[in-house]
Amino acid sequence: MKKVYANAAEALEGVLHDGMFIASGGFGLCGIPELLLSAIKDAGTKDLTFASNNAGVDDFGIGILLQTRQVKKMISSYVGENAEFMRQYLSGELELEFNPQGTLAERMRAGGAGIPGFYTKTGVGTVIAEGKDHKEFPTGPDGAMETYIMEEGIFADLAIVKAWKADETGNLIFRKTARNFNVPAATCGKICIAEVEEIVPTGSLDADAIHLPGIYVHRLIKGDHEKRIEQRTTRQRKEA
Amino acid sequence: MKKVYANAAEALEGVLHDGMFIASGGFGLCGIPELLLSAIKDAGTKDLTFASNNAGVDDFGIGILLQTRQVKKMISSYVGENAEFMRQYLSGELELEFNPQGTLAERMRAGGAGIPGFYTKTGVGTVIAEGKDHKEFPTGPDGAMETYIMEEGIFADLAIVKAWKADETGNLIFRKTARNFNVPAATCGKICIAEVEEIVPTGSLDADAIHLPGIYVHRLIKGDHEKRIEQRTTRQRKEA
Amino acid sequence: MPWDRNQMAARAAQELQDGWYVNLGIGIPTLVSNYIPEGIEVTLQSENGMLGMGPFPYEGEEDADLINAGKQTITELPQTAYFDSATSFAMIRGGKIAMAILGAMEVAENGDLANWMIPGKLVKGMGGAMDLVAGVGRVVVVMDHTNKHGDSKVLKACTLPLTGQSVVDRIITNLGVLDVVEGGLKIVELAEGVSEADMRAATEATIVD
Amino acid sequence: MPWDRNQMAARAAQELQDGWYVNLGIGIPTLVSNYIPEGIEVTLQSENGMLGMGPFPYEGEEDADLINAGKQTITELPQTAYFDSATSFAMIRGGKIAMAILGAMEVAENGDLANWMIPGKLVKGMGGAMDLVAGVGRVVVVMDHTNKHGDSKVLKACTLPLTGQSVVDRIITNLGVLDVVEGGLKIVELAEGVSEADMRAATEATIVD
Repeated sequence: MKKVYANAAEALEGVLHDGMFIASGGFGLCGIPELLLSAIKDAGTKDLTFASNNAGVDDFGIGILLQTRQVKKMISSYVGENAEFMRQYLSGELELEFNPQGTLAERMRAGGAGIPGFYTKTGVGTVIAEGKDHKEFPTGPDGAMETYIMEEGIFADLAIVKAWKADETGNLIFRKTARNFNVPAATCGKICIAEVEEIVPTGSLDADAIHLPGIYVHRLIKGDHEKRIEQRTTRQRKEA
Repeated sequence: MKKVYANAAEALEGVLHDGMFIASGGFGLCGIPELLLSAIKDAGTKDLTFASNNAGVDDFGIGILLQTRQVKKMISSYVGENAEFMRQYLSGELELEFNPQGTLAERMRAGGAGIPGFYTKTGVGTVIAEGKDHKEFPTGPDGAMETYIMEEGIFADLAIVKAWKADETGNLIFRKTARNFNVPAATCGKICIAEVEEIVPTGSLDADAIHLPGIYVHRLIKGDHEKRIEQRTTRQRKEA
Repeated sequence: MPWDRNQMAARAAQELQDGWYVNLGIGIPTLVSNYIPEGIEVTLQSENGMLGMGPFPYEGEEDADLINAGKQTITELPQTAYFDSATSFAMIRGGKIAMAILGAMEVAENGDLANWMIPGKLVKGMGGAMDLVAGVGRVVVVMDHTNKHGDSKVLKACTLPLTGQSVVDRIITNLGVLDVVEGGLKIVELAEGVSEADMRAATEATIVD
Repeated sequence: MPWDRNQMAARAAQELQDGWYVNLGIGIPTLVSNYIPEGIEVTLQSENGMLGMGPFPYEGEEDADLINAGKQTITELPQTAYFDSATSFAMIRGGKIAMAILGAMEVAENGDLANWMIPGKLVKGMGGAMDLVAGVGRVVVVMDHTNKHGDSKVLKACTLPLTGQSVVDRIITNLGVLDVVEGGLKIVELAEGVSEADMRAATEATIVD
């Protein structure tokens, strides 16, 4: 059962269809599946719904699919970096569902874990809670009742993620804060495609150090990543 | 803020009280917090409720606390290895709440994640579902409704876990299948105490390879572990 | 002649497909790993937190930190990955495991399964069985067709407390193979020397054509 | 004279306790890390998946894989641990973070907080703010007491969409420190040269004794 494909376009063959629901990893421009997003642009698939914490910038990440109007709806926690997004949203061309960041991450994990609904305090008493099931649990001091809202698991048609290293069976390792949404996103897709910087022979990864077991990864490509930095902040070296 | 204590008894000082609720890591006798269990026995704390996948064997693990009648109630998925357990249960001396293994693991994780309730298909239509909230979600083929039951998060007074290595800030690494319930159990205690085989200087663990960040670990001890094997199964070497 | 334990395991191994991640229960299902067909790569999950379960260790190489869900010492393979119990059951509950092959005390014609408890007798617990049957893609039961008293274990309705409701897809017994279909069970295959009449006689459940 | 941004950050840093895990928001809260008192060890969480956030990197040492929740390049420390976003918010929602220090547009006397949205204007999203205020042990707001029009941002009731309901414990502004208590706000401290009358005049919310 070969999981390794030659490139992003081949890995996406037979998977894409108009109107599909895609969960994407990444936080800001960090750890985003840039090659797969680019290939989805080339494929021209339309009316996409994306669950992704951010929407990229105008010319990178999901932003490139906004430019081509391939995105119908975004489920995100923060889209402030993207001017084209705002234009389309304010003109009504783009649907937007804001999720608190942790709710979005947990919704992806829940979908991947066969959990269609869970209760959280996040968003109680805010617009986020409107129309959602409310329920009290005795979690306060001395068993006092506290109010929670139900959030639903995300079940996506496809998950696209970016990792650092993979072995040939799809076991993945991420690097530093590029792990972020990639793990929960990977679990909530019917199919998951991962792009990585390096594919190593099976057996060369430490079995105790794998972040996402290969069972979650159906297809795999290696590619060259731009890995753009959004805000390059530095400090001065003290003079010797 | 020093997390490292000299031994299990010192680490438990000021934490134990009669009637408390303890979540314990381990699966069978693998990865159990044997030193802390032994110190709880010595402390004589009574009327304990344990959330633990198993109940140890008669003379090891939680079994030693059954011998001394320190346990009032077990929340477990499988207790078949423990004869004393069965005796106490059948005579009504011990309360028992069976949880499906995955439900128990998720209940611990949920408690640790601030999730007081979640829906699962596990146990629907069985005795496990009796008296629990039922709810339908459109997760079937073509959006067909499927029935789920609500399970509650576990919020324990204390979590006790066993890891392989720790650094001085409590970052933990587990070894092979000894990880098991230790991660979810650690997260669901108001206080978590970890026992490890080795404490290494902070900075010597790979930041990408930490299984449980130190934020979850309040107290830490290093000790010598028996690490008993429950069923020693082997195969024959082929003669050359 | 009805199949023996090894023949049942070999027949169950024919259910495996290349690339599948599979969970094998205790007993006859464990034997299935000895009969994985040539050219089929299967990764075994052990629900205590491992994918890529290897064989028993050589004597002297047992590792207390490396056991399977039956608490037996095992070994790892090149593709092995370890994870915690919450993650393990997240993948089980989330439908990532293609198939579970499990033993049973009783199976009913609607797919109900009972394999964890006999009221009034020793109660050991369901372990991960309820999670597996509720979560995995396909549930195959491997068991003797009748109990030691000769009573059918393939029933119109289970008499024991259920492990799962309408969860079984296929039943492999010493007499043959049955599928759970609309209206009852359908005979897929008969063991060599077992007639349809033998199968029907040993089966309390409705058999449909 | 009211406190400036750095003095507000320095005052907020006095809220820190040894051994705490803390999340600092964008803006003035970020400056708090410059004023951590001697002898107090604090571990900073970045909600995109990191505990033990270090300072900005030296020029040329930026790493695209290592950013904070404000998308700025940062560095790691010896105690750093990385994890995924679900785990990150599990610890936030689960109450493992002792304190969050956040900016705000408005705070109400009952602890309501608004800091994510101005209807009709550019909508960027709440990011992790709703999770933080709902989940962490203690929420401290650091902000200017009034907006650029001189209107109080410390209100009887928020006018903007809420980030969280009854979530704020303490408010640190350029004028001083207020606690959310039964019946309104209580003055804990006044900036040097700020009188109680100044504070009351700049505060729309009820101040209780």
